[in-house]
Amino acid sequence: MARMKFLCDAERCIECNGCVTACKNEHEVPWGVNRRRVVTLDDGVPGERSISVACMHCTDAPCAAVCPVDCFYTTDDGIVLHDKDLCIGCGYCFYACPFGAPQYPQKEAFGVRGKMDKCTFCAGGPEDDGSAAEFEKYGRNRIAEGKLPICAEMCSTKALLAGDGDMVADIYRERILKRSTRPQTWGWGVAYKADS
Amino acid sequence: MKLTKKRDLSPDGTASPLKGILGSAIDRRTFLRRTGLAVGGGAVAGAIQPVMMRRAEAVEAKAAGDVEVRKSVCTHCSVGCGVVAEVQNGVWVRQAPDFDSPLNMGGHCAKGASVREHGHGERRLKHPMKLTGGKWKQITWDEAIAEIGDKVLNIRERSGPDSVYWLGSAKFSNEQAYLFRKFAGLWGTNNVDHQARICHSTTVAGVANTWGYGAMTNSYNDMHNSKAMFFIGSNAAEAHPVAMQHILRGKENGAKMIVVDPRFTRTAAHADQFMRIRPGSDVPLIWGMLYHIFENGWEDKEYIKQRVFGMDKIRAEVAKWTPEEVEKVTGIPGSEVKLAAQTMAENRPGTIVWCMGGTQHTIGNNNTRAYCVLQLALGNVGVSGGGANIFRGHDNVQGATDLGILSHTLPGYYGLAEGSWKHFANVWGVDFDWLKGRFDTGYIDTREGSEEGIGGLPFDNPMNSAGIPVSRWIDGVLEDSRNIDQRDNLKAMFFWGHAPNSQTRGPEMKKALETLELVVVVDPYPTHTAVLPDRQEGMYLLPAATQFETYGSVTASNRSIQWRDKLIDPLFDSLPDHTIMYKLAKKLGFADELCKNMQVNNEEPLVEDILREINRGMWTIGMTGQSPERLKLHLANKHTFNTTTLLAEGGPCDGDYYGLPWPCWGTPEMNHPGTPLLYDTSKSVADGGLNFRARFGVEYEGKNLLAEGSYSKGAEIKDGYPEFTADMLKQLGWWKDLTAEEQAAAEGKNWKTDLSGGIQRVAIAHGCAPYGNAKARAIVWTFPDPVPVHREPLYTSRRDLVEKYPTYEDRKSHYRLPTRYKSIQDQDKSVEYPLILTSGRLVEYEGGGEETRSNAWLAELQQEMFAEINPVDANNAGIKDGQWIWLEGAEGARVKVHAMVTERVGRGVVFMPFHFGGWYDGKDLIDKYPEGAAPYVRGEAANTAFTYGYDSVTQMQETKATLCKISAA
Amino acid sequence: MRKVTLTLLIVASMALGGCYESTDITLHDPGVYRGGSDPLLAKQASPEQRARLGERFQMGQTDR
Amino acid sequence: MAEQANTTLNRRDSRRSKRVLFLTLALLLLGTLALPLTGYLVTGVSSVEAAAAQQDASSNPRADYWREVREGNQGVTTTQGPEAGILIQNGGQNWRQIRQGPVTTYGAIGLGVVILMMVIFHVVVGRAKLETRTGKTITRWSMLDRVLHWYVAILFIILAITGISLLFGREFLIPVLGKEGFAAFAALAKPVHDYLSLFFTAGITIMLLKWIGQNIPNAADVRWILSGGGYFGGKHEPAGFVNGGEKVWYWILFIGSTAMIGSGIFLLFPNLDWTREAMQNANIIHGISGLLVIAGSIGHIYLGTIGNEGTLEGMVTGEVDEQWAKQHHALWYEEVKGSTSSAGGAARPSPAAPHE
Repeated sequence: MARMKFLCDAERCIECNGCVTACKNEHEVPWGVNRRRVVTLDDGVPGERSISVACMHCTDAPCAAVCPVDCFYTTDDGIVLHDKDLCIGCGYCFYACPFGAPQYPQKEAFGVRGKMDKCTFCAGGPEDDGSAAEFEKYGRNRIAEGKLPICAEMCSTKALLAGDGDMVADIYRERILKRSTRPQTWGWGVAYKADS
Repeated sequence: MKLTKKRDLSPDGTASPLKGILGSAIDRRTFLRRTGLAVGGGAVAGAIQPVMMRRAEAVEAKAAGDVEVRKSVCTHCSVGCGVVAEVQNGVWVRQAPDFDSPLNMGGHCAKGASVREHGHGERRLKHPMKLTGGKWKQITWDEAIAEIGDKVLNIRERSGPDSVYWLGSAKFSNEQAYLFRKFAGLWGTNNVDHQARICHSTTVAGVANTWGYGAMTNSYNDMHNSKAMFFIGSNAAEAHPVAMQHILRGKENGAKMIVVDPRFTRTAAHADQFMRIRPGSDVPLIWGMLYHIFENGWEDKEYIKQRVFGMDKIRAEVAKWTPEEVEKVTGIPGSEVKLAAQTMAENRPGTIVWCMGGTQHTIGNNNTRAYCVLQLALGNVGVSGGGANIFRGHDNVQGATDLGILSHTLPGYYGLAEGSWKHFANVWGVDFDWLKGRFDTGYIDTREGSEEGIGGLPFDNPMNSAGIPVSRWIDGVLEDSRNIDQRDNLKAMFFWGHAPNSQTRGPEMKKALETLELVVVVDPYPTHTAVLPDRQEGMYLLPAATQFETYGSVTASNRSIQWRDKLIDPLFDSLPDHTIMYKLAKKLGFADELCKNMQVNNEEPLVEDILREINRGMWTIGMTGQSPERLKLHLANKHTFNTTTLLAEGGPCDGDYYGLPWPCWGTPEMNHPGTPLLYDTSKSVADGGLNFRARFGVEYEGKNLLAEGSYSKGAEIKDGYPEFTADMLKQLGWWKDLTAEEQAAAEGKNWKTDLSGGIQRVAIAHGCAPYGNAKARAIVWTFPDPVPVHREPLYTSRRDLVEKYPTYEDRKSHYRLPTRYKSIQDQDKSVEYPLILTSGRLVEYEGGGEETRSNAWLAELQQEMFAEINPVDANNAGIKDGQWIWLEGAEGARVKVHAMVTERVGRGVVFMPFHFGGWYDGKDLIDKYPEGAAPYVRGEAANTAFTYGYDSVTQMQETKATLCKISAA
Repeated sequence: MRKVTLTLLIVASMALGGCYESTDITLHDPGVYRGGSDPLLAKQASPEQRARLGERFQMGQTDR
Repeated sequence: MAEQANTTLNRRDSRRSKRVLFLTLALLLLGTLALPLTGYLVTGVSSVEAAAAQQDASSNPRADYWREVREGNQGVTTTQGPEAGILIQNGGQNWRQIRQGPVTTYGAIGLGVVILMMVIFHVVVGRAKLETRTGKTITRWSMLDRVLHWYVAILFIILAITGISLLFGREFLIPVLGKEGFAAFAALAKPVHDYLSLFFTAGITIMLLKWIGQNIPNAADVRWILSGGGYFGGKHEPAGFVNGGEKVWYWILFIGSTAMIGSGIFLLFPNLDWTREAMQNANIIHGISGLLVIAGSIGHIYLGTIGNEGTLEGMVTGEVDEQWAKQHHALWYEEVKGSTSSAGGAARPSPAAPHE
């Protein structure tokens, strides 16, 4: 069974933020919500590396486990989606998520956060595929159109890979062999350890 | 059983008053809604609330119209990334990755991935505006053109045509760029320029004078083949992110990557070796590397003998740069320099990449020539994987440079001599004497002391004198008119796609903007120009369409020319630049001459016809074979091109190189495939091969300048040869190869002026390059420093080096203006201003940043202007990360910015990004923007604090090495 | 009275205390679906769709 | 005549007290059961299809996989957001394990045990009846005290129900109400919980401060506690205005609600940019303290209603039977009697100095 995965190749990521704005553009994500972000470690010193991170669509998704209203669901190929109609904006998924993926459109007194928003692997939500309602709440459903996540498809250096985990791993393995470096499948251990 | 109330998607909910303003030509509901909603999100940058900017109903109404796919090219840098737009009912609803483009293969950086915002333009300048009593007032196009035209004609009458400055743009398409230069010529002035002056003018001058053409020799894609990559003053990861795709592929193929920069940049993070250089000491580093190369005999002796002139003089200079001296001047340890030299020597072919870190210096031309010499010594030029990969900045700065929006050239780098003007009078179909009469013929430069060198020749007619460059327009306004080589000061400025925050000396610029009689901004955005001066009257803002709202061709940095579709109609009241040019020319009385060879539809000159005229005149750089038809064919068949060689493999473009990179010799019918690598002798000229250009005569000081034993594959002349002329064809016995018509046209002409293209065709048929076959020259005897030498920046903190490496003497006239060097360097500012100030790019913004700072998707990522300060300097100044500081430049101009305390910059160096504007002297000028047109993010313009300093050949401004001090605000 | 209160108490205790939650966290194994209806799920199961996504991956994300 | 009148009064009192007791219990139950149903008012949909939602009861075979997550370093990012610079945070896993594990498990068990204990207690020991009713009453709670108590009590019940719904609702209520139904309730419960917490905080703060003086423990309380309050046979140790058991409850409430309020601030004001770790910890503390106070309140409600005849009427009417006072608060009774014997009639407590 194919399993959708993200992989950010730190040797290629240059923190150009193309993935970030591509996502904003494709899904009309509002100001203040960033489904994807790029983080640079050891900024400005030798060893500096940047990583693009979003929801990793974990196998045993912590967000799904802690959601009080059980609004998450997982597709057959491992994409973790959620139903905004159920979400109450409690913030628990944000507490639980190792990658800081859940985002809230608001952050106000008395716990007002609005409906949680996160990366959908460009697979929309429970509404009809490609419907206005789905776009309004979750953004485009590229997967239903036979396309892969826009962040990876528009990655300036093809650092960010998204797709069938086996194909992603094949490409990455080739690069590792070519570079003769050690693999650093960043985040995979946390997100997909059980099935990788 | 959904809980959230579905939002009413009916169109009736839109604000009706706006409908009338926008007209009903296309359905802009989406824009309207976003425009209205964006008000809340556009508050003060730092305080932008996480307002739910509601999603456009891009997917609404599936039945409303078919989605059309149109293709364009990103407008934000020179890589030339393909943009695929999905357009529905005239609304740009979606952006798709352009997997077919061999340049980006679908990839985009932050800017490219968000260009769809331009199709909505919430913060755009929406209507022509006029400043009345200090307030912006909306006027019609007709009123604007009439008022501006009258004023300009009045100035012409009083002060002559040279008092009106036409500042063009690298954002123009090729056709608009060409038309703009033609426009200025027909108006009668050389006071025309654009961004290339302040980005790569020193490259163009330095490189063209070394081997013929001042352009990137190879391509981004060709870097897959490199074995070594040397970046100096280039931060590709932020300035050319998609280029990194090719660079990192090269690295994965085994190339060694060296980065030289004062900052540890995102590019440096991927390098095998990083050298932190003291700003402004490029020449010593290169000579320091050559020291080891010569010492160890690593140079390519055969190559130098056959193809390089003057290397012996370089050797003499290099010998002075011992490792100790290099370390003393550059701050880089000797072992590091040696390692870099060894890496470059042992890994050939290697390429060199430089950008503004190398060019923006008073000795920028020395730097660029030194880089070339390094590559020549290693035999790296003219081979795949080698070359000088000079990454240009704007999307069409290469094209705009090629098409001559420069005060010292005509299109195609034809100079300002009478012959060049005659050539273009011929191409344009106008009478030369009429053309000459358009200039300020009454003004003759009779003053003594006019100096030689580019831009300083004595002249009889201002037609032949290089105009004031963009870097110096301020002085054109403020300098005593007796010191300027033209009748009067500048009285009117057209900022036609140019933001002034990209130029130095903020306080003087503000004063100049307030002194001018007329300021006209033609731009999709109001820009920093609209808000900087405290004016009451005499200022107009004209909304120009973006390149996504018109069509035409654009030249990428690798000289590939790509065709852009028109994606959507111009938004709001905006018009394409060439339409505005036509309107204005009509008012000024030369529209017929301007568009003599062009069909004009509803005041819009036909873009294809402009390109055909370009094809008819641009023989020098071979921009003659790229007809609109061929470019459109390439656009439709992008996927057939190889992503490393850029060669079409099969399909309708079989055998062509992508975008027909110039020179694409001869007429379109000749079907030349374009030249992917300049000076590559391993291919025949007909297949895109070349040799160095014979541009500087056949001999110098009795020594042969022509190539010796080196020639491109298949050449019938198996040695060097001069450039082709009609006479030369006759001597060679090749005259008969011309057709009768060609003979008639070619008689008395040369390869540059023969409009039939016959001379080029025949030369190439015999395997020869039309421009001759010569050596590259390591020394440029026409420049102030024939051998590139080191000179300390005007404002240097290393006073101990000033005596040994002094700057130039002051010059009385350079590009019509007195230019100071020594008198500035003599003042010691290093005690009061102890820190070195440098500048550069951020990946999210481009240039003056107006359009990118007005793009919410980008603006959100960089909300504050900042200065990078080393922790040591911050601690010494008592500054903490994130706090407000005053940064004061060595001439006293100060900017209020946030401190970013970081190890990126070395000790003693402060860095600022130059994309911000809309603030001055610590104050946000938001109230001075026309309503709804202020960018989301505003900040102090870094260049406000930068100081005087101009390149000795091109007047490039010095923005990479000056002095400053910082204090807590 | 006593019986009534007792019954009420038991009901109340169930209401309040019966909220037992397994510490075995709900699992969302791939392939084990528990959620609302999403039309995408059916689509994703078809081999044509998988092949399409595979092709798309090769086209867009490999170094050509 | 006087005796007859007394008996009538007694009977009427007793009937009234039963009615009060019954109503209170009914209200409580109704609240417990009906509040979650309010979701349907919002959805307006009655189809409960949730019973169909399959339960996946399989256990977590990868319980230890999070342990390998290394500590995330703070990096640099241009994205604005809470802790956007952190790539991987493993605090979330700890939080998840504590919340889903001990807090919910022991919380549920704890609540169950408390209720069970009350039931057993009730069955075994039974209701502490008043031996007789004198018909004479003493004023025990002033109007202010009663208003405070019921204000806090009502809010507490609402907060408790909404709070534990968020903690346990997924397992218990979703199967009953369906996801949509429960989500609708939860979407209401959350803001109700969030906004009412402010009023609750104000009320309980005043109440606790007002009563703190009379809840300082003393030797009599120790004796009272050691004797088991007389519930399990043996002598009923004399107690003052507040007996040892009540003081224990007071201090449970004091500590518990301080913790609840303190941790609640972190959860209630995400706009104050707390760190994620602070919010995680606050959530755990909030849960534990909430459960503790709810458990205590169950005992309190039992003892105050069914457990002890005559107690509830004191908090409802303010008056207690003299017999009740004698039986439960002998010291206080004596004190009141002593100080008001000359005055006669209904005695008044002196809240400022309830006992010497």
